[in-house]
Amino acid sequence: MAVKLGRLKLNNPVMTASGTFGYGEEYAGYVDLNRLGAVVVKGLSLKPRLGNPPPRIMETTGGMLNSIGLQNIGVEAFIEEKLPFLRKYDTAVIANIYGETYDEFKKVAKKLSLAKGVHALEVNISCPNVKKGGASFGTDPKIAARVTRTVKDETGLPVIVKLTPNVTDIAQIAESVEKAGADIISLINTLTGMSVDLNTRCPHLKNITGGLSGPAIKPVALRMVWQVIQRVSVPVIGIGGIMTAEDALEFLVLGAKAVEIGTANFVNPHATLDVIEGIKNYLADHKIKDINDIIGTFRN
Amino acid sequence: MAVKLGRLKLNNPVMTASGTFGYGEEYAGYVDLNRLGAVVVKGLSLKPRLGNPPPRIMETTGGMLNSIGLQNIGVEAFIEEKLPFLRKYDTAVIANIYGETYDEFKKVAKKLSLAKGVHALEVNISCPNVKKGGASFGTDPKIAARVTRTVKDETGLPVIVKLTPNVTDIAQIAESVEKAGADIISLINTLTGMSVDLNTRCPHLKNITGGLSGPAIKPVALRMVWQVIQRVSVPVIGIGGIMTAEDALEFLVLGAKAVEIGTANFVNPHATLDVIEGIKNYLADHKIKDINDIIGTFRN
Amino acid sequence: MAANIYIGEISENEAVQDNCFLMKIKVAPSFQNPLPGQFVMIRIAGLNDPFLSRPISIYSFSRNENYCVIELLYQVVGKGTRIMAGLIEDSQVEINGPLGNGFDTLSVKENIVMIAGGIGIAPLSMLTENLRRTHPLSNMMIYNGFQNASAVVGLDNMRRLCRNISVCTDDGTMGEKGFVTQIFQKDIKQYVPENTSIYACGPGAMLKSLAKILNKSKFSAQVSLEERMACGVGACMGCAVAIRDKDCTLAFKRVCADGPVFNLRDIIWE
Amino acid sequence: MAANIYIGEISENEAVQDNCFLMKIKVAPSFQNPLPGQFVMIRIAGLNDPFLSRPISIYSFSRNENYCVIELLYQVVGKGTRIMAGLIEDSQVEINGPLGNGFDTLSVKENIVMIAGGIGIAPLSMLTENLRRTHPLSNMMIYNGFQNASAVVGLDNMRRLCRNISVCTDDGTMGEKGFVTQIFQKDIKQYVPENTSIYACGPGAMLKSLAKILNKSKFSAQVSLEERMACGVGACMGCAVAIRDKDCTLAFKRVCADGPVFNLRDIIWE
Ligand SMILES: Cc1cc2nc3c(=O)[nH]c(=O)nc-3n(C[C@H](O)[C@H](O)[C@H](O)COP(=O)(O)OP(=O)(O)OC[C@H]3O[C@@H](n4cnc5c(N)ncnc54)[C@H](O)[C@@H]3O)c2cc1C
Ligand SMILES: Cc1cc2nc3c(=O)[nH]c(=O)nc-3n(C[C@H](O)[C@H](O)[C@H](O)COP(=O)(O)OP(=O)(O)OC[C@H]3O[C@@H](n4cnc5c(N)ncnc54)[C@H](O)[C@@H]3O)c2cc1C
Ligand SMILES: Cc1cc2nc3c(=O)[nH]c(=O)nc-3n(C[C@H](O)[C@H](O)[C@H](O)COP(=O)(O)O)c2cc1C
Ligand SMILES: Cc1cc2nc3c(=O)[nH]c(=O)nc-3n(C[C@H](O)[C@H](O)[C@H](O)COP(=O)(O)O)c2cc1C
Ligand code: FES
Ligand code: FES
Repeated sequence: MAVKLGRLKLNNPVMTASGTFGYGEEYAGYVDLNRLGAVVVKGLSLKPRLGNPPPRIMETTGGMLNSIGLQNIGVEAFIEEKLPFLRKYDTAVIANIYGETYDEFKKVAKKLSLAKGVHALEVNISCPNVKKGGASFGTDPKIAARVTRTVKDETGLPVIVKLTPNVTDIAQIAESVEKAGADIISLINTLTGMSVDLNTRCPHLKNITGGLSGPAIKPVALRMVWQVIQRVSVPVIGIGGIMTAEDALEFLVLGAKAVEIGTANFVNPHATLDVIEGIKNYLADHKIKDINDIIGTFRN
Repeated sequence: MAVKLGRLKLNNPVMTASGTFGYGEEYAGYVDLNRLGAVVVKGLSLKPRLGNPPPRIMETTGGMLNSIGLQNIGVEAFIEEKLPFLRKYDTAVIANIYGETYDEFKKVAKKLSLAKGVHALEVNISCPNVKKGGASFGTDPKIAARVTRTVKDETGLPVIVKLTPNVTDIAQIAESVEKAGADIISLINTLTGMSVDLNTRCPHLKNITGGLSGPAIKPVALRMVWQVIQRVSVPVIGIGGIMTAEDALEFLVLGAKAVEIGTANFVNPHATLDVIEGIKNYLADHKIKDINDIIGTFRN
Repeated sequence: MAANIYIGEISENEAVQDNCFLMKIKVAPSFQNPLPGQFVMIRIAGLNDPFLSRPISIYSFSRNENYCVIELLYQVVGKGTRIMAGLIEDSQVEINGPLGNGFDTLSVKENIVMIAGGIGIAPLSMLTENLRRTHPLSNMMIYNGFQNASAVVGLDNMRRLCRNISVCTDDGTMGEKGFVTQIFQKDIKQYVPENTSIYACGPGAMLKSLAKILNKSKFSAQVSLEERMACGVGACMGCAVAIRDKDCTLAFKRVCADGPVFNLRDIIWE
Repeated sequence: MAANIYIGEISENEAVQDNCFLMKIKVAPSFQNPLPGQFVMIRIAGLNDPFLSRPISIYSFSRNENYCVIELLYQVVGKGTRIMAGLIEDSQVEINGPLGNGFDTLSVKENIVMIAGGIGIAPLSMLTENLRRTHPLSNMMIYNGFQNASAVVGLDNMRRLCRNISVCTDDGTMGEKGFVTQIFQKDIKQYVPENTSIYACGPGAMLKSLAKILNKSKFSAQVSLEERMACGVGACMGCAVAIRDKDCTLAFKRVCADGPVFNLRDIIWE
């Protein structure tokens, strides 16, 4: 089940999505992390972040809204307190990084590159929950390219650039970050949404808007992954609404080299393992020996 | 329950969404059309349209994908065969129009303006299902404005411009069509999505991509309606995933003067009436006399 | 249109075979008497998952002064039908119907031929019952094809209705070995186009090969098609099928409102 | 963490009051013994609607060599709990637990005071049972508040466990009239901060007014909070509550993993 995303080698194509699997340890009691393709940790910023005031989440039809506001312990605490635990596993550790300025991205990338046990950086240029910056980085091809270059200049690690779906032309952004040196492109982050509490006539989320995730967004994620794959040559990681092995296989058939599983972990902490098992069974049923023989077999 | 959208007066704020209620007659056996705020008919083009080859629809989590490709009988047949039936009702009839060129928009608008019994035009600059044109009109503020002006120049009827959600900055498009003379703005149309059939490894839709609709997209619709309402002064019609009176009220509380109900009609042909009843009950429970006293009461 | 929405109460939902079930649903007496070939849209859960209603042919229908009973014969092929199979007695379902145009039962010739593939037997079963009553004198021949012996469904009822029955299975585990269209083709010389009415329902592949066989000859046939549906009432244009129009041009007709029964000759196959 | 996912089988799901239910769920013996104040995330449907699991406190727990029985006392307030209430015997649910940190039952003073508002009685009921066993000599006083007489729930069990019980209702239809915090405040002089342990659970408004009362004095209290949850295991940061940190700065703690039990003094109210 091993896959290669350029220099990044994974035991299997099933990764966790940032912000939905904590720092790994939260689910270590449910999932043997050694069985995962990779653990992508919660978005890290230079300094610890408080995050947004509650309420932060709301259920929607087939999904949920979140406005966590990137609460995290900061890159230094991560390296000291969380990384040692993750190092014990024979699974790729991918640090999802976030900044509000180019300089922040630069510093966070540098610190993580010096730390032992980080296998790649995933650059979140798309978090739609933080009022300042966030989305803006990922919605302009030039700015997205500049963030990519900034991070690339600081690290020798493979750089995954994670795109926001809240754009008119996702393929244009993808091409632009590819040109800027992105080694891998992952998508999608959450769609910006909101909901209204009719008892109070206030938003359900204190932050008013939040990021929509879960199976509700899968069709949009598949469409964007397909659009991007047709236009870039770097490996693509598919993200968005994956609950089952069939969902994951849809992305792989389109040509994604790997997938990230997010919200599904919340409703089924075994989701990642169930998806891995399910893919194995599908390959067996269809007498396909190598996972790579299914990737990109989409016909139209 | 009457509401005023500029010159357009409706008996109540509950309309049908184009393409989900046929030409009215398909549901006349289920719903007394006199009880609706307005009937918005299937998108009309200058000449009859064959539409896309099947399969055209696919179920998704909390919604569906469609790639009808605007199959319709054409504006002339509509006026001769369908309009007379709709004229019998004391309900606003709104013609949703579609063109692949400015000239087509122009001609369709003109024909409908001369016909008796059309109360407003809804300009679909957003249909994401047709390969040629379609989406492109609605994703560029200048082009969207030009379509708006083209239609305005041909008609004395109130012009509703219907926006596509597949854009980076919906408020910018809204402002642009408002400046161009749009009397009313309605949103959202469908989000572009796709899905893959793992038995054949082909897309479920022959057209590959289709429009995502249903409750799955409601949070995105609410967010965009809210963004637009803050930036324009013309009345706004909320569309997207409305299944219940509570859903409709979320849009009204945000400031939408009316709502359109689409996909819900498919799973519950009485959806429009259920929503109207539900809104009445909500107003009664909250001792609100006038529907207009709830519109725009959002607090944040 | 006299179709409408009804809250149905399940009075029975039994497995009649490995993965085929017979569901009996009680609805109000106002439910219009359906024609053979008509169907209902059934909403399985009040919830949004699965989201769309499912179209199922009416297998049998009866009424007394207090209520009507709709019988559905269905095969579990996916999420929706799996949930249907799990519904227990007294659970409620939303029923929209009767929908679509049934088979033409007026201009019936003296020889009636039915060709059913798998679960396609469902609408033809009701048609048979109906024609037995309305055309007792015409002689009827029914060809039933199934994948294998354990996939056989609805046959007892057909046997009750008609003596002349041919059964075949793809693997020969019951009746003749072969596809039902091949078995019919062997007998085709027995029939004369002018005085034979042919009705068929089954998988697309079966109807396509039937078209190949008949279009060589003068025979015409009424066939019931299946497509994914959203509204079921002709409003969404989602259930399109390519049809040869009067003027012989291609048109996309709605299986739900223009069909589900079409003239086999008019269907344009990929 | 010893919490895990279990397929639970509902052995009982009875209405104990207009809109409160008691659900008994059988799970495998490997389910870890829960502490009072811990909760489970319960997945109601295998389907995606409703999408998220729901957090419910463990009301009571027992085991034999073959299985464990988890009891949940819950109130129907919306979609998810309504569906829970509709589940029949033998239906299956997914259970994730036991989750969160329970009440501190080690450093218990000789006077124990419980303050329960409405369904907040659920976790305190298990705590009472537990403390009765572990601290038979400390004297316990339980204040129960409900909206009205018909909203009373879980009281019989409390009475079984403790003699000193005060009951009040907002409208006086049962017991004293007034909010449970007011009733407690009347008695507060009877208690000495140094030798009194206070435990509370109930609506936010109740806990907030309790904070007003206690923060004037030296009393501290352990309270169980509620927030919407997605993961329940500390991974999503969705269930944040504003807490005064060691260094007295504001921090957002996770109700699921850092709580649900917090020191009332540390909570920063809006
Ligand atoms: C007019 C009409 C009458 C029908 N009558 C019957 C009947 O009497 N008995 C019966 O068992 N089935 C009948 N069907 C087919 C039935 O509607 C589908 O099997 C059902 O909708 C599948 O739903 P699902 O969620 O279980 O499958 P899904 O999970 O939606 O799909 C599983 C498989 O079923 C196929 N499928 C899905 N929808 C349809 C559809 N509308 N038509 C055909 N194949 C489909 C898919 O391509 C897929 O391969 C009829 C269909 C139509 C259009
Ligand atoms: C740690 C913990 C323990 C709990 N223990 C119990 C218990 O023992 N018995 C019990 O009846 N309830 C308990 N709750 C509350 C319970 O989780 C909610 O009532 C339930 O999730 C509502 O789901 P719903 O779909 O029915 O309501 P929804 O339709 O989701 O919402 C309906 C109403 O309930 C409120 N609500 C929704 N979720 C929560 C939540 N997580 N906490 C509080 N209010 C909420 C909403 O604000 C809304 O007003 C507990 C909550 C937590 C966090
Ligand atoms: C609670 C929550 C927190 C998230 N935090 C982050 C984050 O810190 N960085 C990031 O790049 N994406 C974050 N995401 C986005 C997910 O990684 C993922 O891209 C998105 O949820 C879509 O996938 P899903 O539908 O499988 O959840 C978060 C999502 C959720 C639901
Ligand atoms: C089958 C189908 C056909 C549609 N056809 C049109 C159309 O012709 N013109 C148009 O402007 N919108 C069309 N729409 C979009 C709807 O009017 C509506 O904007 C969208 O479905 C979101 O609302 P909903 O979630 O309530 O369905 C169509 C939607 C569906 C599902
Ligand atoms: S299913 Fe909507 S037109 Fe046939
Ligand atoms: S619910 Fe996810 S952190 Fe508490």
